[in-house]
Amino acid sequence: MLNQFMSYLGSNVTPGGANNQLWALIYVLIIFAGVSVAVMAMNWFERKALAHFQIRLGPMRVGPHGLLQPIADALKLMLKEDIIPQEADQFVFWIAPVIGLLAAFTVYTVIPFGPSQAVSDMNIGILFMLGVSSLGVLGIVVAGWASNSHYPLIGALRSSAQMVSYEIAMGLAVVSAILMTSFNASGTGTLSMIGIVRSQQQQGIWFIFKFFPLGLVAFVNFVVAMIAETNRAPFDMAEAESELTAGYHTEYSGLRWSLFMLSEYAAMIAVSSIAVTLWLGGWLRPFPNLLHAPGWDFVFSLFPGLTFLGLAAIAFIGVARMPAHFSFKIQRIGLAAFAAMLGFIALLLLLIAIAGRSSSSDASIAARFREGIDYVYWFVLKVALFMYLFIWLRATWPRYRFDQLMRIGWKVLLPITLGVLVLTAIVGVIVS
Amino acid sequence: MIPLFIWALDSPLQHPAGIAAFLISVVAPVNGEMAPVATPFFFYLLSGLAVAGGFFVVTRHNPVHCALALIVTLIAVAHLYLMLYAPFVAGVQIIVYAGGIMVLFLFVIMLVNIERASKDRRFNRIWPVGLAAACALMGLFVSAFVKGRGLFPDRMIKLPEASNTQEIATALYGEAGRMGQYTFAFEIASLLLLVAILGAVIMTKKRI
Amino acid sequence: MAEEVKSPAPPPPEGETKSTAEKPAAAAPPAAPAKPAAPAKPAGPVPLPWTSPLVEKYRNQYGSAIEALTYLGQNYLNVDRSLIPDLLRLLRDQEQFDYCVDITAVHYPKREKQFDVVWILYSFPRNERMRVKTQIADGASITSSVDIWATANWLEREAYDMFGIQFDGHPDLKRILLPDGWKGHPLRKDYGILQQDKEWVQINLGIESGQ
Amino acid sequence: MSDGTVKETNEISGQAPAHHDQSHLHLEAPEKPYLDSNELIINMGPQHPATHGVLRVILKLDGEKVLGTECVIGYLHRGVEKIGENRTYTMFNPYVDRMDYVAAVSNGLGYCEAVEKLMNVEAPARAKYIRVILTELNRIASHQLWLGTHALDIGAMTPLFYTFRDREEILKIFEKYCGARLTTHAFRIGGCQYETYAGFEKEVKNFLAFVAPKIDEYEELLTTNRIWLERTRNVGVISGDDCVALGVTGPVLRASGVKWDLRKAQPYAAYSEFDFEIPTGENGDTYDRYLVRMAEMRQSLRIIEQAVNGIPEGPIMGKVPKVIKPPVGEIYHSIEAPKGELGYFIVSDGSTQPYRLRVRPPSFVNLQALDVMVRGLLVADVIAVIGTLDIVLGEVDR
Repeated sequence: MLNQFMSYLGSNVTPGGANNQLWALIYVLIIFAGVSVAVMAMNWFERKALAHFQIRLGPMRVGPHGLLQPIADALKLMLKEDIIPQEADQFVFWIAPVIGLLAAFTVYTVIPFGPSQAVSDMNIGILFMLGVSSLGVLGIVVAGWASNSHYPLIGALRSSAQMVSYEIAMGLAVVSAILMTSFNASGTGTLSMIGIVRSQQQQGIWFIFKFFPLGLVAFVNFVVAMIAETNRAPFDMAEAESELTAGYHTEYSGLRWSLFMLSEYAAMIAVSSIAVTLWLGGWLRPFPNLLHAPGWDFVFSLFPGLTFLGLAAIAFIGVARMPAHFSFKIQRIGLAAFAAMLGFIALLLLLIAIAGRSSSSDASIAARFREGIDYVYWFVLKVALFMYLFIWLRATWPRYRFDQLMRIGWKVLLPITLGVLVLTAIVGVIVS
Repeated sequence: MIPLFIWALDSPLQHPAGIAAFLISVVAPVNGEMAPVATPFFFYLLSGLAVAGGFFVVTRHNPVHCALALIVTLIAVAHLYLMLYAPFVAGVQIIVYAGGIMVLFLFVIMLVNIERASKDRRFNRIWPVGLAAACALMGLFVSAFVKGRGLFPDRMIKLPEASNTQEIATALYGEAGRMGQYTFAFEIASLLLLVAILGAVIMTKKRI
Repeated sequence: MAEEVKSPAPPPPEGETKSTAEKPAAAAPPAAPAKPAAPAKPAGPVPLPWTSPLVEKYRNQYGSAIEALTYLGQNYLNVDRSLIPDLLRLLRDQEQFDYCVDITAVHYPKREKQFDVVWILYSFPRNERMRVKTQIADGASITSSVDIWATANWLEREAYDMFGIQFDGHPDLKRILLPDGWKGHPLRKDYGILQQDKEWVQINLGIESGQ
Repeated sequence: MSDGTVKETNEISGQAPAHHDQSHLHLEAPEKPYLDSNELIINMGPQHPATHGVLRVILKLDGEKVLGTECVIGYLHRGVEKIGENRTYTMFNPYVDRMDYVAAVSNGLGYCEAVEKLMNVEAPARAKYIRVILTELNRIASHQLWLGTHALDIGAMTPLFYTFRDREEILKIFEKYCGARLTTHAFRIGGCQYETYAGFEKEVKNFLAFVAPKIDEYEELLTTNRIWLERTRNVGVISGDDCVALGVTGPVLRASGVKWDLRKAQPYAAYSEFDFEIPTGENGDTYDRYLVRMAEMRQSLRIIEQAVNGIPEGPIMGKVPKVIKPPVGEIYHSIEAPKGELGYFIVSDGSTQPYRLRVRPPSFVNLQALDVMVRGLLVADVIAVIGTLDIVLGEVDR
């Protein structure tokens, strides 16, 4: 077993590719835990960011600056009474959130956080992602139906129509990105997620800038479709609270409801990961081909540490700005500890970066570690920007009406993505 | 859902395996060769799921339950494709059937009056006809099973899975200016679908 | 005493002199015991006859069934119940009173014709307000004006809800503010609040009294 | 009235039986096909996030298309008119604040002026100016609250917080003036009870300077926002003639192109002395109503500015006896409340209590137009139209 580990660590492939079930399981567990934590962090960040958009403070009571709020929420939801309406279809009501959650989490098996930082590198990776994420709608539809209530039913109907329509635009946008992978020497493209990023590396360009503005248009279309696909504002028809109270999950409460929330946020992160992988170079740092001297590698590898250092500094400023009242003492200590933790992580990352640099020529453990951190850092950073985009849109825009949503999907996005696909093919053939 | 979960843990590149496969592989020494693990086990598991799903489709009174059972069947079949080293077909099966068509099915089922449909008797007078058809189909399958390899000798070759997608593309579209084996049929099918789409639009739209 | 003038007994179709002669006899006796202090009050403004081309026109048409008065600069017509739909329609069509501001009622339990029904009208082109009033007895009905002003729908429903006045030809005359099973019409003067309250509490809460 | 208008009116009223017939709310298809598509009957409210209180709307839907509506109201009925008959004129004064509780000052103004008119007295000039300032401030506050909730109904969360932040400044002025923020009871019959506090004028002027850019800020978020335009344009269209026939008043009427404002048409308080415009719309859709209300806020700022600059010195209470005892008679007086024409019809029998006190609530009458406005639209539009009517259930139900 140890041999397996070592052989895998020595290899340059994913655990799936290395035929290493144990390592794959560990990866899956890491990803599950990581995504759950990310969802909690996202929850906190969304509430805080939204609050500051809206000139309020957001959660401030549970922990310093509400840092423990997601944990408190999760506890509350777990302890809440779980109500199943008497008229509901018990079995389907029970299984609906599970379907949504499974679909949302299964997608993560093919998301490449780095060239070997993925559970597996399927050769139909992107197809698998689209397929599994399209199963997520089943959870919503079935939940709305099983509630046996009018608002959830309308929410479910809206949701199914919306997802089926936007999936087409989304798929076509994805196809145009896949098409771009094939404009290389061998002339064959790839459906593998890792292969797509590698192809961007080889061609020396993120696909968002390829055949400007074709890549950009496809990317924008994909982003619109992905917001619709995840039922987020301004396309949050399925759970429009001012119209349908809570849409498809009106009748849900407690843990089951929190599963829906979990899967919604997990799906948001998943689709953002697709966008990052397909158009924004996945794990690649900016300018990997232009600035590729070892010196530049070192400079860019300092970013993770510096980011954490910045966060720690913000937290320390927060400590300093806390009121000097004695009732804030515990909060103060807590925030200071949090800041110290962030600072410690920052130091660790910086140390690794420096250690990895000194022996960057050979494949020492430190260098491999540094590389892995870099990959994951750039990937997560790009995804985090998308998360901010989601929040920003939610804070700024009103909600579309259902017919307008469908009109945009069918009459705007679909023709544009089709056109982009055809143009990409033509331009690609002419250029290559 | 179980097959999905298994798939989550697995790398279809080498073999469709999951928790069970993992347990087996921990117990048994892994040989260097990339051989599928516990193939019969998963084959029977998936086949059983597919058959059970099909059984529920025809027996459940509630149309939504039927649809859910059908989804289980479709996913199980997708996994069978995977075991046959046809990942592209499996992916398309899930996207198109489980993710697209079944959602539309559910959409329609929700719009209609389920109360009445579920009260009707499932097995009405034409059940002998159905039984006869099922028996005939069964006979066909049995004969194919008995004749076995003799029927499809050239299809038992193990194809390289990694290039599965490319081979489908070659068969459909051809390569280097040469028409593929099924290009014509493929184009005809897409034309038919286009006509069907237009027809559906015209039939539903009151004013164009 | 101004009340007789304000809410006179309905004048008979012919003979205005007769109606004015009857007025004190008809309305004063019930009103007197209610407010014995009323005659001693300092003299406030009293309603004066209202003269205008509009009034002349309709007085010529309908004679003494119309009584036009003005009080504190606000004009109103006291009309016989039988004129109601026609006169309102004429007011809208010929005199441009195109906006029905309000329809309400006043209850005078001591009178023979217990209810004043009041239409408050406004004319956008003339920038002028007027009121039309008529008297009806308890249980008597009056023609609905929903097909003259669509707004009358809810206003009449409210008058029905609160006073129990029947509007003939109303498309859906049912209670609007109170629950369907409510007993009585609360804005009538003889409606006992406490009694109703007690009854509801006893039935619904099973206790003696909510007070 | 021209023939065309008459016909139009008849057409509306001709529809009325169908609207309010109970039977239309039942599924009437005599023979259902085997798999019929359901007509949903949805009960929106009384507890629903977007019905602004306890309005209950029964929607009959074909898919999401609205085939008909029926409003069920009265959940907040408190018998204000009956209370009025059992309280003295003075005692009843605070009760009117509880009707349209977001525009309590307007309610008080209408009531006080109606009783004053009935008693044939007049408030002094300074009191009238104070009344105008506070009423217009309240109009801005009411419109701000409307804007925030309306935007929230359409899905824009953020304007709500902006408007509430700025409305707070108005409430602070109210609080300093009379001690209450919402149900102010600011005016008395015959004038005002309280003299303005020290620095009142300065604070009001500061507020004017503060809020003008804020109104621009709201407009920046919404006026040219594409989604906002799509959600509000051509939604809930009602023509001017329909408005008149349905008795709809206030910004809804003006957005349909009828230039009518009681402050101009029949000026009360000190409104005849100020220079301001009546903003109107053209299409009578939700977007025009939004624009009209935004413009009204700016006009209110103009009025307040003139009033603060020209506020005269003098007494604030007219010659009113200690015991309010109007002579026998009846009066109807109405003012332009933020929601429309707010009228008081008071019958006095010469005693200290009104013999009959009728309130003509603008929200109640405006709400009647909901059915006409939402037919054929989608569920989401019903929410937008309820929002754009700017109803307050306290006033609808009284």
